[in-house]
Amino acid sequence: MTTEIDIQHLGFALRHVWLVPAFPLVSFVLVGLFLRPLSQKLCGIVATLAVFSSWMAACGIACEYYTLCPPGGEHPVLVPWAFEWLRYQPGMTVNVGVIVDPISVLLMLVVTTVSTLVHLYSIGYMKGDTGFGRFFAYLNLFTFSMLGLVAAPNILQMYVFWELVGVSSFLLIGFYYQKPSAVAASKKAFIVTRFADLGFLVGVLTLGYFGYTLFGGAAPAITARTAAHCAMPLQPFDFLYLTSPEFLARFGALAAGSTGITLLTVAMVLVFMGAAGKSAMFPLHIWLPDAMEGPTPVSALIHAATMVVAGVYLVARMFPAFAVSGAALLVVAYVGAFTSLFAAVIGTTQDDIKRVLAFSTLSQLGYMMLALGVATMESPLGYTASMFHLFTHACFKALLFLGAGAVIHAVHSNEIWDMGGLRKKMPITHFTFLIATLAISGFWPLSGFFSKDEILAAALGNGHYGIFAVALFVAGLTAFYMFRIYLVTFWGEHRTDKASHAHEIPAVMWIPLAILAVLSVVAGYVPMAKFVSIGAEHAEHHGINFAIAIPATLAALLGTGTALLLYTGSGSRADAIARSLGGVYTLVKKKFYVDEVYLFVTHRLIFNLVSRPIAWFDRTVVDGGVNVSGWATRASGHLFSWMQTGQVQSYGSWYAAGAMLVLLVLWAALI
Amino acid sequence: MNQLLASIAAYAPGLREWLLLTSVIFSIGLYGLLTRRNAVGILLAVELMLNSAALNFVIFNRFCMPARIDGSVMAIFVIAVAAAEVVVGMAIFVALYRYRGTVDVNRMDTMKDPVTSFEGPVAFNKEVLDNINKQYKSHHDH
Amino acid sequence: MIGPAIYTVMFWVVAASTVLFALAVVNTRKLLRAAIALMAALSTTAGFYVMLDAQFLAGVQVLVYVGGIVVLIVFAIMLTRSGELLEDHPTPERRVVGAAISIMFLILSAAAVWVSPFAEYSTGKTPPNDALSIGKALLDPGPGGYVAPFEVISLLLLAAMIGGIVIARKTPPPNQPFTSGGDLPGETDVYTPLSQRDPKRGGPVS
Amino acid sequence: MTYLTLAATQGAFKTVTVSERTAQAFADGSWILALVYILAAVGALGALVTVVGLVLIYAERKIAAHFQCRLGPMRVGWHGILQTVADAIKLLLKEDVIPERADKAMHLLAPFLSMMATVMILGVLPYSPILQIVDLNIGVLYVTAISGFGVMGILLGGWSSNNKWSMVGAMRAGAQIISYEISATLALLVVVLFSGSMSLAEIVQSQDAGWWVWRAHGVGLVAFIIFVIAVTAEINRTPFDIPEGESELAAGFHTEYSGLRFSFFFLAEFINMFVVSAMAITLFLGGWMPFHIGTGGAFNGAMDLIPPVLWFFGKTSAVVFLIMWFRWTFPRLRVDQLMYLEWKVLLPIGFVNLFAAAVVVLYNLYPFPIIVP
Repeated sequence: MTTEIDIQHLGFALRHVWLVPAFPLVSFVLVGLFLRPLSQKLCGIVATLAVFSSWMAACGIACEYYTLCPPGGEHPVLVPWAFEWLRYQPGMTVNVGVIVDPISVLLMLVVTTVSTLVHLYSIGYMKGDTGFGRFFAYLNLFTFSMLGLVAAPNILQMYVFWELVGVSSFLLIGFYYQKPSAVAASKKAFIVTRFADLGFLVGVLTLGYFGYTLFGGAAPAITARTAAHCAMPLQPFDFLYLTSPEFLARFGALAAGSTGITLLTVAMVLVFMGAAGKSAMFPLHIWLPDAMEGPTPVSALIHAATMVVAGVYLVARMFPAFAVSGAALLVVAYVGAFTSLFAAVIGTTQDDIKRVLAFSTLSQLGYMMLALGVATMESPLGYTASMFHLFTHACFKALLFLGAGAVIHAVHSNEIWDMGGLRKKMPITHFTFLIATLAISGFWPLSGFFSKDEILAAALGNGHYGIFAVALFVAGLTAFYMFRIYLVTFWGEHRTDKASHAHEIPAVMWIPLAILAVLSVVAGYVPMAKFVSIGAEHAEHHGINFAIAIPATLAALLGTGTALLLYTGSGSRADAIARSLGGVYTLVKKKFYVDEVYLFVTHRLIFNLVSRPIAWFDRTVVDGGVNVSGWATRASGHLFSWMQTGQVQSYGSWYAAGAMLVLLVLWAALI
Repeated sequence: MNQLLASIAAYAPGLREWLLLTSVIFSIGLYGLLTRRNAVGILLAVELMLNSAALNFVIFNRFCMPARIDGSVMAIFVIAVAAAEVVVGMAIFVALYRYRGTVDVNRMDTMKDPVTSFEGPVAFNKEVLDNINKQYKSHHDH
Repeated sequence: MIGPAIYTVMFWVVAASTVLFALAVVNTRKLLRAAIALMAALSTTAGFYVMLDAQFLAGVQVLVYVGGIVVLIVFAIMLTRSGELLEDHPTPERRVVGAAISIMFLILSAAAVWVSPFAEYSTGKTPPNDALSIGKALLDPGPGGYVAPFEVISLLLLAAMIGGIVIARKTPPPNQPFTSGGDLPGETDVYTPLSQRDPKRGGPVS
Repeated sequence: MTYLTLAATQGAFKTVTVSERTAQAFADGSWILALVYILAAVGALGALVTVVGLVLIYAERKIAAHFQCRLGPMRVGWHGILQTVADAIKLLLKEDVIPERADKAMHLLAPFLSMMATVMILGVLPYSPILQIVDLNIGVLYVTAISGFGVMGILLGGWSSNNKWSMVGAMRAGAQIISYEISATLALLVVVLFSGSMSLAEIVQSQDAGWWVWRAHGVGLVAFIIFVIAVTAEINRTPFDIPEGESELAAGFHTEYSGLRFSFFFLAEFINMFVVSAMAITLFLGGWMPFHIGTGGAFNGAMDLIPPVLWFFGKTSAVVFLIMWFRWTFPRLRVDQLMYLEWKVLLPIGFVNLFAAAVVVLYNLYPFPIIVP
């Protein structure tokens, strides 16, 4: 059934959707320019209140949207507010606006929720830091950019906010800019994501170019269908147009040269390159573990819950195009599956608590990608599952990071071997961390169980047995490495003085933990399939499918058991296994030497073979040319310097003579 | 008698004679502008030129559009501009004299080479004052 | 018949004297004599204005030039001691160049005047060229009026006055050879003779 | 019935200047008559200069003496009445000394410039309706402009003497004259505003209904006072005689002059006093107009019987006496006080007064009609 929607008559929240990104923007300007020198407390409160206001606005939007289009029905795309931003020519305009559809509503909720809690937490975590105001200004900038990205109704706006998000991530990773490692990490993140965004940009331009040329044929039908939902007329860059069957049918028919690959696939793979950069898919994952140099709340907000899922969101947003391409979707699935396995394996050997969590994030992002990759328009369960996992993962991963932050705050170290026995010192942190660990490991009845379950079901249901096997194995690995850090951190003896003098965190920090813990428990009971869906068919919410739940739970139990076996009591058993594995262990511990490979390629190959010749060319040929022109100018100046006596009257003589000459010439020309 | 008067009146100036006159005055001013060594002298020459230009306005007004008075208005503007120019020019010369001890434009060549031609007021002024005294003496001796 | 004859004689006599005065302006070695010659040349120009039926303009010319500008120039000559010494003769090259250029200009403009076909009108009756009509033209905001240039000229005169005062102030403050000398807080108000100035900074020796 | 209307009804009154008569004569072709007119005008001017000079110098000495309870010159002629003539003869017979290092040409030119400026102004003054040499339609402007030559004469005289006192005196005089000229001009402009004309004859006629000094509702009076102060300074009379302050500068710009040339400067000063007084009465006190009270009546009729020329010279003498009176009433100002008085007192008052006058004229705030030619 089709819901009749008139864009002119919407509720307050939908009419003022721009409020969601506007609050953090205003707060960013306020805090960054005016409040920062005044008072730390004021900065924190204003910034947090602004994001909280955004959260309320997002809640309002969600309520109104699902009142308008009840769960279980069809969920049309609305663009209730937009304005013209760039006008290249008639029929080629780029608007800035806010899109409202299930996934953007979901993302808005996730972003504002996690952001609010992280802001609150940061008031405690960053207390006394000299860069307090700057930190909150950056956080607000990030929140604004992320919401702008989520709300983008066209791919160009998304690209702009995509880059803004990258900038704020860069700023926040390099927040402790006195530390060389933080500077290096921020540069690394920036350069890697920029490299990926190059692909994205080419993809955007490809889409835009063909979108524009095919606009006349495809647009009228789409416009007729969606005019009532949009505040501004349809434009070539709009997602509504780019993901419409009319456009995709035409675009999918174009082949890229004689390669046998369609242009659509090329464009989608390029777009996916951007998504992979932002979501840190292999081989562009190398920036994310280093990004943990930023303050821990930043890791929780940006590098676990929100920004890194932007890639997943982009793929979901463009999903119909990927689905039509097919090959591109396979790329997504295999890259996701591989990253998931790869990161999980590395995660089992790392000692830095935040790094383990970072690799866990990589792994889970791979999960979401593979879920998208296995979905099709006909059986879109993976799509829903991916969004579902995105949602639950945001809750428990933010919780994990904030808990890790609390521990780091108490122990002043990132190494898990510096901790130990913290469960008595920090009971709340311990309890919430345990909940999150259980949730990510996929134990019933916590949220991770349900979302993972759906992903596995989707993989199995669409016949991707290999991927299903990988996912199942990764589930076991996840349980193993999560319990590993949990046990080492909270159980056993105090290994250092710091750990023995640790204290429970203040209320302003544990309240967000508690809220997130509650969310991690209950998030799984949201009937996501009713809310988020794609295509005509609604994914069936199948309840607990024991054919999948039992192996998944078994895998989790196996991982947990192994961890318990190895990391309770003395650590000798773990060491023994590590020794017995030998080179393999070192390989994994060194993260498969990916960074080193990158360094080799960039420093040795590219530097010697490309950069040096170019530099030589620049210094001798280009600079030489410039120098020659400079020399020529000077020489000619020298030639005529006798005319420059420095005396007004000689200048006057030249002027008068020249003027008369000109007069004569003009006169001659006139006669 | 009337015959004589008539023959004299035959040489009554027309537009071309008037314009020729102003051209001559302007050329003389131009000559002064290019040859005078004293800055005040240059300003005098400029006044001559401005004056002939103002006169041209009135001449054209009188001969080419006698029904209007725009030429007179423009001449008044020229006079006002000349006044402003003299005020600023004279102020500059007085300040310059106080600072450098001379208004000889041949010495105003710091634009050419600041290192060799300008060493600062004291050294410069001694030289210039000596020069002035010498000239003053020679002028009154002969 | 007597009127035109007198007019003609007057024109040629006054024109000749004007040219003579102008030559004196550019050739006299004594600058003050040049200024007096300029005064004479400007006064005869006032006579030209009378001949051209612009009596008001003649009055303004004498008032502003003789009563103001020439007096100012004479003051400047006295203050810069330019009147006390004979100005050096210009170098022969400069004379030649100046003469060549000015004669070239004269030939050029005379030729232009001679060959140009001017549209001369003699309506026989000229409108009153007096203070009233000039004032009306100056303050007329409509098309053909001059109120905007008039205001701009007023501003120019004001700016010139202020600029002249600022530039010609007596004592240059330390480090600033030419600026507002003296009246600003922190600046010395004592005139420092040239011989006691710091050669590097222009201000008094500290 | 006012003088003008009376004269007009009787057909006896018609403003005719000498220049108009000369032009008429030329037009009629009567050469001789024209020549006679020209010569008469020149002769009259020369006689006027001589007589006024002699009378004023004598008056100055006598008035000064009587202010100081002295008798003054008593020997030559009755009550010393020929004393000035004797002095003049002495001056003419004296050796004309020119300093050796003076700029001779300029030294000779300076007194003539001063004299010329004065005499050229005498030519446009309306002594009576039928006694005026030229009536310029820019008369006021002309008078202001020509006085600039006087400044040039003084500056030249001071500079060419090659004497530091002369030079300082000349520069002081120059600065003083061009400063006070501004105030004097502002005061003149008030009358120009009221009468709507710059022709001196027309300005006099515009006062038919009342002299501007009181008819203009206060602004005229303020303008008159400013004018008298300013012109007193312009002619270097005490208390503004700083340019020639004997105690500081010997005799100021004419220290180095002697004989005939000195007498030119000297004479020019006195004639200047006469000229500025004449200007003051022409502009503010009705010129040759008789003194009337109300309209008609026997008093006015009796006043009308006195010839305009007598009115003119009588009023002028009164103002001259006023200026001479100043000399023995006020002490000499210092240079800074002089400049203070002009730039910070008279000039602002003059501007405000001019503005007020403009408002009065623009809104017709005075009950008498203006004569607009």
